[in-house]
Amino acid sequence: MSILVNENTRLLVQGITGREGSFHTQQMLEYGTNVVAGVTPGKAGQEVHGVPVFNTVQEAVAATGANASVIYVPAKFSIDAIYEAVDNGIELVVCITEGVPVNDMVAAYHHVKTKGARLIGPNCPGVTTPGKGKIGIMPGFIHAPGKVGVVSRSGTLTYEVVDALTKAGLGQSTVVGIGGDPIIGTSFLDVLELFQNDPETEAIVMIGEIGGDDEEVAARFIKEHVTKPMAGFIAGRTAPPGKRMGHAGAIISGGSGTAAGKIAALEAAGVAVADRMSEIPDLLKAKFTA
Amino acid sequence: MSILVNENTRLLVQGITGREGSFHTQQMLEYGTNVVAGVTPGKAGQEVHGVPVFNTVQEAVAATGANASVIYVPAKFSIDAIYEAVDNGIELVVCITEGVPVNDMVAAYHHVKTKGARLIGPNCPGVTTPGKGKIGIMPGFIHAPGKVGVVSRSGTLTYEVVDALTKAGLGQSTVVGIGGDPIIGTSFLDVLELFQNDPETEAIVMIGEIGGDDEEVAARFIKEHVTKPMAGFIAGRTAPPGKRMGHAGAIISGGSGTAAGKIAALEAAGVAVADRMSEIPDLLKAKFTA
Amino acid sequence: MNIHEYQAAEILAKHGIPVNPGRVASTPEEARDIAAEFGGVVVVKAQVHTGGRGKAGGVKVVKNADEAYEAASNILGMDIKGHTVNKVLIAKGAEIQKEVYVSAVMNRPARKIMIMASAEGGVEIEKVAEENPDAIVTRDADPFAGLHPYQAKEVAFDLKLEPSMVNGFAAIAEKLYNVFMEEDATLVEINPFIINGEGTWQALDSKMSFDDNALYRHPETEKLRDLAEENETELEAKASGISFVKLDGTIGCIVNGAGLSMATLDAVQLAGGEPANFLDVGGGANEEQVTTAFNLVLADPNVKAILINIFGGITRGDVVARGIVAALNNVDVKVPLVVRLSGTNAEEGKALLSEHGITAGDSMDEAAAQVVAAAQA
Amino acid sequence: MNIHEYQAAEILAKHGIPVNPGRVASTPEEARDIAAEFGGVVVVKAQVHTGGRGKAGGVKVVKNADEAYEAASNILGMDIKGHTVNKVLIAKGAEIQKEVYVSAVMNRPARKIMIMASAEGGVEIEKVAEENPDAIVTRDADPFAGLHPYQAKEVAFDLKLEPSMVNGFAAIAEKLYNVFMEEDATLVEINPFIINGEGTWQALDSKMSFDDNALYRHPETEKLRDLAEENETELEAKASGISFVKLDGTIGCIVNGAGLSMATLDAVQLAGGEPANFLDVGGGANEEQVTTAFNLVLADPNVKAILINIFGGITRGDVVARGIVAALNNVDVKVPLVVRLSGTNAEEGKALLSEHGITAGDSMDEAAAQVVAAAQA
Repeated sequence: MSILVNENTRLLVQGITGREGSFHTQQMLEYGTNVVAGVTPGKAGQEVHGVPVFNTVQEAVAATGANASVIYVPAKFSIDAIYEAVDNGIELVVCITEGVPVNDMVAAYHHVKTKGARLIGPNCPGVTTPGKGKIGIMPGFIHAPGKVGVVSRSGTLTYEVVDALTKAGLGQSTVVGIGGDPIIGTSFLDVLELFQNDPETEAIVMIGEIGGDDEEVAARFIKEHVTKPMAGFIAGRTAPPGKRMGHAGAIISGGSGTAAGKIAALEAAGVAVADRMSEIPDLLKAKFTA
Repeated sequence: MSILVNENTRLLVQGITGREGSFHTQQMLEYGTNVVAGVTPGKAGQEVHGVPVFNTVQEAVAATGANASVIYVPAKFSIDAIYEAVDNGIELVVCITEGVPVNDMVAAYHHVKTKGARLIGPNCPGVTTPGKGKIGIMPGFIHAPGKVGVVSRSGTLTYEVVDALTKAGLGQSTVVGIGGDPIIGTSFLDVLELFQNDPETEAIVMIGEIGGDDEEVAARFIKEHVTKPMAGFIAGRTAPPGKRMGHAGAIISGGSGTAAGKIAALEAAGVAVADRMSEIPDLLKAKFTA
Repeated sequence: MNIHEYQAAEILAKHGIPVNPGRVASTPEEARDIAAEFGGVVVVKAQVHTGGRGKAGGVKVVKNADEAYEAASNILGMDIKGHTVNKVLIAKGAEIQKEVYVSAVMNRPARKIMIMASAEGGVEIEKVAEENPDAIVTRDADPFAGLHPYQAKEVAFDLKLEPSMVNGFAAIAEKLYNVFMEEDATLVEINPFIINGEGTWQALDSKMSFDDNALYRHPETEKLRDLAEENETELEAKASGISFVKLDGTIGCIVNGAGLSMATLDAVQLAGGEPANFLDVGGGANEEQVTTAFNLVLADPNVKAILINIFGGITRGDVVARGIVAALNNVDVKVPLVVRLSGTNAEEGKALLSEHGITAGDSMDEAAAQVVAAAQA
Repeated sequence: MNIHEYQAAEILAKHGIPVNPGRVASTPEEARDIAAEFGGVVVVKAQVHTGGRGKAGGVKVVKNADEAYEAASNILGMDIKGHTVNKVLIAKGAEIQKEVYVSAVMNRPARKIMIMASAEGGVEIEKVAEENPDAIVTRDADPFAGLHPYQAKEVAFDLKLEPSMVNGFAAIAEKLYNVFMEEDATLVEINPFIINGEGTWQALDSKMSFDDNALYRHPETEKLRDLAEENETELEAKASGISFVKLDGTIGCIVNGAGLSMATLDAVQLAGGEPANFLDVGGGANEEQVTTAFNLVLADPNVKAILINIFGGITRGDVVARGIVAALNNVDVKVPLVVRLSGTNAEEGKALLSEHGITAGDSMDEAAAQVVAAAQA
């Protein structure tokens, strides 16, 4: 097993003929991902790195049986791409795009839930199951197969921790970048639940940051339901209130969403929270043997 | 048993201080219905025929445990009343009001389904379970307890057939007026399913009319799933195409929704369709003994 | 409520849907002037609330202003399926590179609004549905989020439009849905929807109907009502809260309830007669309502007899009987009258009527037979 | 993006929310003229993108035009929390019969937009949340259907408003939600929202913020941006696709990725230093981006040393190193520079940097310690 990406993943790339879509399709193929189709309206019949292109998700799904999709379309078309994917039965939708208007995400978030589908992102690096496949834009080669599940709100911090884990001999079961926007399809809690139930995951690393209360909600869940050893990190201790730190969701407002609050909540739930990213492999090794 | 209305019904009247709401609250109480609360914004603290009035459904439900509601508010406020009821956990909502804009009903219909609640109407006479209670505006005394389930799109035709059944010695398990609008919360099919599964219902009378295809859809369901004897009637054989016959939903358009088509579908499903309303009791008696 | 083609075009244009330029004329002179102003080929089109104008000769393509005058002279005053032509639309001639059908309409079985389209533009959709149903493409709008751009594109691709035409079509299909919802329409139809000589999409002929129940929030739509196109008696009935539909027979009907009224019409026909009208007098049939009902029914010179069919429910039979008696004091009913009174306090009601010389029965079927016999006597 | 109170009031008024009449002035003379025109009591209010104007003396109630002149003279040019007052709003004095707080804002945990209200009008909501949280009433709008009228009424009843005030409040709360959605706001706040001398609801002070990601569809909102209120460096960064936030320390930071940038700032602080800025150079750190980044960082005279922290992912470390080297040819960096380069092709990158006399390390913690030491040297 592993979570989200596995041998049964049949990936569709929405926006495959664009610069990003085309480049990362190649990267994903090289990593061994089963990319079965691409969609760009009006480009049906073309191929991108050998992947057939369709006009609509409907046609792509009918022709290829795609069950997952990754979205590289510009921000103003991303909401429509999410609806198109889930309305056509795609079970896992990974939206890489940054800059999606947040109020548009409100209805889209609840629509995806109603459909019983899973959305990762937007504004996320995607999902990688080392050795099996990757969906998104993560650099594949930093990963190593193993037993540590990684979940993170940040792209580069994900790479940073995965690289450190790999170098410390701690391979990963699956790595999930959930995204830095205020409203994202899949929260820490959702991924932690998947990891807790995944027999191939034996320990979990969680990288949070300031803003919102998803880490606090996750901490409550961890306390009650997560039995696997966990280490974590919260970025943004030095961030001033009221300022967005790059990510649309990374903002302390009205005194809530501080790093201190999140760290305290996670520590109270038994998570070993690192002061420095680099300490994570050792904190984890102290709790479990890979 | 019986369907929809029974001993556990705790009824809330939305728009209880209005002329219709107040009058029918009295009628329902006299028939023995368990009316526990009424709602009219700004009128909290008043009583109508001994029933306490609240400002909101939320307050009414909290105070009285109401689980069903009936709506007598004017058409322009009915959609809001439906949302207010189902959003506050009301399981059965009966909307009597006529004249609700049909496009507004599209979202409301699907919202009610999503919530797992049941809406009867709008533009309907309501539901009566003889001897147990009535919700709506049906004249209670024409009913008699018994084993015939009645479902109808029309108000007066419901009374007509119930009166005929009672006079012929055929009491009713429950009588449901589903309403004459193009989009109604509960269709023939839904009610037939309830009757089929209700041990107290042994035969069914269905009164349809021109417009839409709910009777045809019901006929397909009857053929496959309804084992109880059925008689029926379709009003509007003489209706010209393209003209609304009183009910907003009673219109033959583009050649579909004709009485002939509905009669043929029901007959093919084994329903004894009467030419004259008055024949229904005898048609039913030929098929079952009360 | 229906409106004219030229009015529908104005509404579409207001919502950003490109329409073929046109202006309405009530006289041949006006038609000539408009045609002269446009220059070149124009189409003169009868403005009536009915289909089949083309077959009836109500649409003429003409080459110049003089021909427009002549065409308008012929079309104005023409009778098309019972509708008198009082106005013609003078529309610029358009070069048609491609034509399709597109509409927004209720998908009643699905309880959703749908976009319906067909590659066979300019043909009635009912005809396509019958002869070539596979040519019809539909998509149901999301009941909450509306029509998604991807759905509008799916329709375009299913119509096998060239890629260069897809975005233009989709953008207008989205607007069509928005017009439908914002204007509380029950139908918005563009047929044909064309690609013109400039290579852009344009509505060449359009049609709109509205939900009467939502007109209260669209006073500007209510103003578009063409009284000349509506049955006077039906409008009068509506103003009194009575549902009335004019039919072609001789038996006037006054009934409480829409379903019972339909059933009464059916009973009359089964008894060998033909109903003159559908009339639902509403819940409480009091003196005023019954008086109005008598007047509505008697406005039709074909009426040979009247059937009153009342089922007393919450409103008691004796109260209704009193209303009938009082109404008969206000209206001089010269044709035979048959009353059927059943339900609550029917006996008291019948007794009351009998005091005033009116025999009321209990059976709808018998009453129908009696009224048919009376009309034929 | 934030706008001024007077701009927010104009937007609310456009959406049919009654606001207290007011006009903006840039000089005491203008203030006097406006006050004279209004007559009677007026309020002179500093227009700055920050709260706490009252405490800072930026809001004055005055009795006549001369007093308005004097108040405006005092307030214009005033510094409020680092914001210079360039404009004052002259608003008519209002009689307050009742005051509440109401806003539309994202309920992030619920992933819904909510209406938030409090019976304590005129008080900062954060203060109410702390001292009297039970006074705050919220309702989440339906994510699909929006805020229902019944919800707006629930809020009114929960605020214990008198029945006669409920419908007025609810109608405006519904509009507030609509403003929020239609304008792509992240906050629409009315505080206080009052019942005035005439007994009607009126927004006395209002505040709006907008989603930067949605500004592309609101060019009219973009025009309301007050450049004087924004940090010049942050705007310049934004134009180059760089996220930049000015901080108060001495260590300039150039990082790829928002999360890594935050973590870098934290590492600097743990090493005993204080970061001068947050800077996410974006995905591909090329010559142009790095040059801009250097310029942004060096614009701050407090910067004593610079830390470049790059994790090579899809963009390779050697490519980034080449960008750094090239950028250093464009910019004269006089402060010490510490580079940390890790990830893809980090070794190649470090070799390349070393050729140009720059030592790059592998560890973020060590780099942080080095840069702090360098700044203190």
